[in-house]
Amino acid sequence: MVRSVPPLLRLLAWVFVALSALFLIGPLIVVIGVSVSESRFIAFPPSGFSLRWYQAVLGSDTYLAAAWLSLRLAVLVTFSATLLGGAAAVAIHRRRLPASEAMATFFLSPLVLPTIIYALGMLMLWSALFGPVSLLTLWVAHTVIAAPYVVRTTLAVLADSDPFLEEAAATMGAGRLQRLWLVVLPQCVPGLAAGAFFAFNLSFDEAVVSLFLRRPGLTTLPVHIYNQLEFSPDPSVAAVSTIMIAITVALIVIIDRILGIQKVASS
Amino acid sequence: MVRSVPPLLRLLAWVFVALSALFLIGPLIVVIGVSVSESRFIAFPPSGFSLRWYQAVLGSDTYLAAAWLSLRLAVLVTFSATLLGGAAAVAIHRRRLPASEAMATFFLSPLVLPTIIYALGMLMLWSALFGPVSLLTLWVAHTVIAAPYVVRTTLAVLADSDPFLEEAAATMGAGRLQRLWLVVLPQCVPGLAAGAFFAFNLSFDEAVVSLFLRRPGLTTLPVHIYNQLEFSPDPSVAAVSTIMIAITVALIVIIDRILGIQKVASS
Amino acid sequence: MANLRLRDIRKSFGQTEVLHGISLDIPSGAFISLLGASGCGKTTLLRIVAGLESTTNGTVEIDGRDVTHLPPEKRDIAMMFQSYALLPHLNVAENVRFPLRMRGIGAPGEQRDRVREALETVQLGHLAERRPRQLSGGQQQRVALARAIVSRPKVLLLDEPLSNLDARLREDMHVELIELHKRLGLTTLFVTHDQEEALSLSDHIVLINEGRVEQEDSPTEIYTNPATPFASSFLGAANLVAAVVEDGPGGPVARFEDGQTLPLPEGCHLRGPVTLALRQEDIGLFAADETLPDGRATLRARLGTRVYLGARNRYVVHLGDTRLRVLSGADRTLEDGGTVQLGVDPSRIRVLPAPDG
Amino acid sequence: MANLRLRDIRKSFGQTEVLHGISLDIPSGAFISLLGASGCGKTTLLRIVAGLESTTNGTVEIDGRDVTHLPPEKRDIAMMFQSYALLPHLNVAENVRFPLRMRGIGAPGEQRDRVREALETVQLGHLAERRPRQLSGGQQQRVALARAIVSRPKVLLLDEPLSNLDARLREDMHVELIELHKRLGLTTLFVTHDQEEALSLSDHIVLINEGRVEQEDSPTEIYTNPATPFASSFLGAANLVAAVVEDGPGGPVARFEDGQTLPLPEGCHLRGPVTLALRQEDIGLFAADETLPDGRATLRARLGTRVYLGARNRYVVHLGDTRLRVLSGADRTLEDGGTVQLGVDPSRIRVLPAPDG
Repeated sequence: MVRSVPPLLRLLAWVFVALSALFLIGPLIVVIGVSVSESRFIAFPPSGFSLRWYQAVLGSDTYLAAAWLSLRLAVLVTFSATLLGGAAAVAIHRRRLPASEAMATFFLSPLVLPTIIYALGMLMLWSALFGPVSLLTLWVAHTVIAAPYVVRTTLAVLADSDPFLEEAAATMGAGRLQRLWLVVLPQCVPGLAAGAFFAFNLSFDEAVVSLFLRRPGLTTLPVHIYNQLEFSPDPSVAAVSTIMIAITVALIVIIDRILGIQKVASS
Repeated sequence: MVRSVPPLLRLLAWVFVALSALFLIGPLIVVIGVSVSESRFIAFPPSGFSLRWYQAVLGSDTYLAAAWLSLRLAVLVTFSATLLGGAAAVAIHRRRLPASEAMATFFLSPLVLPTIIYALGMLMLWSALFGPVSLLTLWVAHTVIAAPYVVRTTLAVLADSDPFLEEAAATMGAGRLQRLWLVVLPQCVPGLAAGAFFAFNLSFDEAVVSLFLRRPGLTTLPVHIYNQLEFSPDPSVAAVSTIMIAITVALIVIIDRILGIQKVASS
Repeated sequence: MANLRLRDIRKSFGQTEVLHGISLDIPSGAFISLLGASGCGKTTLLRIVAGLESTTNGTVEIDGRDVTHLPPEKRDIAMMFQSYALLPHLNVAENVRFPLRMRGIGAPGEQRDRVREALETVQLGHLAERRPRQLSGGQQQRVALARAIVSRPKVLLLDEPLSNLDARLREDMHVELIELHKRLGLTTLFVTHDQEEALSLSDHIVLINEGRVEQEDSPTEIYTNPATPFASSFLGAANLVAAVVEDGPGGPVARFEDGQTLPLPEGCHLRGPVTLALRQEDIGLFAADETLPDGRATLRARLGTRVYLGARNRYVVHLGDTRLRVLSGADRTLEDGGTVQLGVDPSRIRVLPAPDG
Repeated sequence: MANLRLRDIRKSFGQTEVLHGISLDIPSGAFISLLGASGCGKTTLLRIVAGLESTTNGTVEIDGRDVTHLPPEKRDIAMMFQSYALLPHLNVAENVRFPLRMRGIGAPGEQRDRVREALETVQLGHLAERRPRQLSGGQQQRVALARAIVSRPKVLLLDEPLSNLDARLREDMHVELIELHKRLGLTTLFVTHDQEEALSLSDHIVLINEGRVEQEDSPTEIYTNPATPFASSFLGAANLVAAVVEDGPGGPVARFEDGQTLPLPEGCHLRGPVTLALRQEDIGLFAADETLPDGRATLRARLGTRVYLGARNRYVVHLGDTRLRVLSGADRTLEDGGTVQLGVDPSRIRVLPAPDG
């Protein structure tokens, strides 16, 4: 196998690594820096060091209410997206959904879907069908966006698995439910875990749909951050952002401990 | 191979298909419906039929300016993300980037990155380093977000390709550049095409980063749509959204004609 | 341990019928091979016996009980898959114990004993705690075998279980499978495309060609008396030569396209165009001026390429426009390109109907 | 067509040295096999000749010119890969033409003629317009072969090119490769783990074991006179039996662990613990009360499992605690489990130093 890389490609690859390091990691570091600033204004580089903005966030009812809503929403979405997406993946893998090939293509859609247009349409559709939006609306919208990722990660795991395992279990006397529980589910676990992780993050961080579907009492954390920035920007926004980054990193560490990051990354 | 699906899973899979049909396709149909409404207000179901909002969009200098900016940006991002992401994929595939395993994991980041936090950090970082934001800022930010998708699609294609092709070409007398041009590039094409498609869409549709980095003269189409909705909502927004949906669909058809959607979907 | 009876099994996928009515009667404790090329339907037949595939027509009886419409988990069988199909999230002992758990055979303590015994049978007692992915291909194969025999199924089904092993390991496994079958006496149905494997292992071979039983007999019988050109070329890789049978002065003779003739055994009743099946090892090679041993008929042919095989040589010889392969001892080496005599014992010639007549 | 000379080739990957100084002198037009188990370093050696792998020490000379530090595209070689490595986006003719284009051999018209000729050599002229993925494995293998010979390279390198083909196709390809080599006379280096393939094809076999040349000789010589226990067991799968050589009244004898003795050929000068190499086909099986033909020494052994192979039987026999495999004709069948005599021609016994002495 060729291990060397043509110099031109190597140069471009390094440009990409440098760009990513600077402009993907950099912004996050800036946010973390601002969060421990003493200043009342959002400014970089930060002046002084204090944790006052963390105190402000943790003492703010609106922040806590928004965080609680976001957390409930993300957990609901993780659950529904993993359940439905996992089931759909098994059905697609076994070519039991109509036009499974087309379905697989279709599941690229979230990446292709103009979110802002989708959010607008969802608002109009829901209002026309069911009246005012609620947590249920956000749950449905996020599930529909997130489940395809679970489908993809689970399909990737299934593609690498032995297609004869379930049949083998049948010849060993395992009935339907036993096969589902003892063979199919364990096979899917790494894909489901990766998909669940994506679904949680996607819902927890999603801003556009939530922004369109907001109303008093239905303000998620990203929407609250956005409002705060628009109307009274201060480093508390950076503090809550840092907490959100920490949650994401913690989730990655947990998944790595349980499953090994390689399994998840490759799915 | 097992072809049957346990009834419970089949039921869940169908729930997902139904949900997707209603709440993924539904909103887009609503938008298209509203766009041909005669009414001056955004309302569904639409009243009457007219193309006046399309005329309004095509006659509006601000819409056209925003569309032109979005198009230029998307083309630039497609170019840079495909070039850098493709090169990085080859380098990662040949384990020539430091900690290639970790890199592969790292490239999940866009899906995990809280966009709103990233956008805030990018604004602060750029301002601190280079002063006012410009098209270049958006270009860099979108490239950093989009290139990982190119990396993933290209890696998927490379994983399926014969690792000995380039060596075989060398033993047949092909020099470095000939191998790059005649062997490596043709191998990567389906992945690059899929990645380019994602990069274009991602940049063309992206709203959050563009919203944070907006300033007069730097308003992309999604940002303009958002502004319009906030300040003077009318069905012209639906008309321009329909045009954007049409562009996406047209791109899918073109890619399907050239490469076959299967190749792209599976990468 | 039970007998297995198949009655007129037919199977269609869409418009294509892949099994055209197969009936088999397999006595208790027999080791039967289903032998055929890939795509001949042998695996489909095995899967029908397992209950993994439905039948379009016909019945499957195990031990006198009609199981045609029972799902696999309700049939008292065990099957070994080509890919081994070990459960990757369970260790070796848990894999082997799986059929006992599923079928509710024995208390936990007894299950553990049976697992240990089965693993010791395949000499893997020391690897009980390993995960399948930590094992070599040969070891995985043994775990799958242990898992298949642990529940003492009425019928043991083996789907090309040795095809992923290398030649040396396969040769060892042949001996072990024979010894295992002698000891346990499980009714066994073995699917393979490898004629040597079928000959080595079975009491009885069912040769399948395009969804039909081509010939069914003991290994010795099917090898020495193949009934059709297909059987001849599949078993033992015989040379098939077109000829015309005529009545000569001393009995029937076969005339080849180049005019040479070969006496045939007295018992040959076919006349007209036929196919002669001549095994590689039944043709003797002699120098052009040599005197042949008694009883051997002779043909003149041109010697082609020699392939050295160590213990033997394989020669390509040209009889007119027909290429024949001949195996001969390594002791004598003949000159390339010259004329040679082929010495054939008429009793070793199989005369078969020509393909189109 | 050119000679190839390797001088003290060493290769390390990290701390591990995989080639421990290999020197070879390959005359122009020879067909040389590098034979060894997987992981022995034979493929690394081939890749060093191709320039795909650098050397840690030593030189590679093609036609008297030192090419050690030239990249592969500057060496006048062609290589055939195990995976065939056909370019999937080019059709068959474009694939075969690729080396001519890259090396700038001939005008377009002449290139087309040479491509046509190469494809006809491998009998694939009719498939010139197909894409590689539309071809069977055997056809892809032929396209790769055509592509390797079209530029008439100075050295042709073949890396297990037949290992993905099934047995029947491989047997045919052996004959074709021998005939192709006779016609073109390209200096060829062939890597394989299959002893029969090496014996069949080569003028000369280089047996490699753990990065060293174990033995190097003509196929006949290396098969009949293996120099080490490794060579004996690798070539012809001989039985290796531990014994002690003593001086008996009539010359040297080998004493086995069960006390039986076997006379050895006069020329044997080793004494003390040795390994005897006895080929499967050199051991005769006789009933316990039978009189052996002249010149055969006899050993008493217990008969184990019989494996029927059609033309032959393979028996497992137990000589004390040692299991021997014996090939015998299918004509006679012996009873399982009884005592038999093994008849051995002393001149066929190879006496080799014991592994640890």
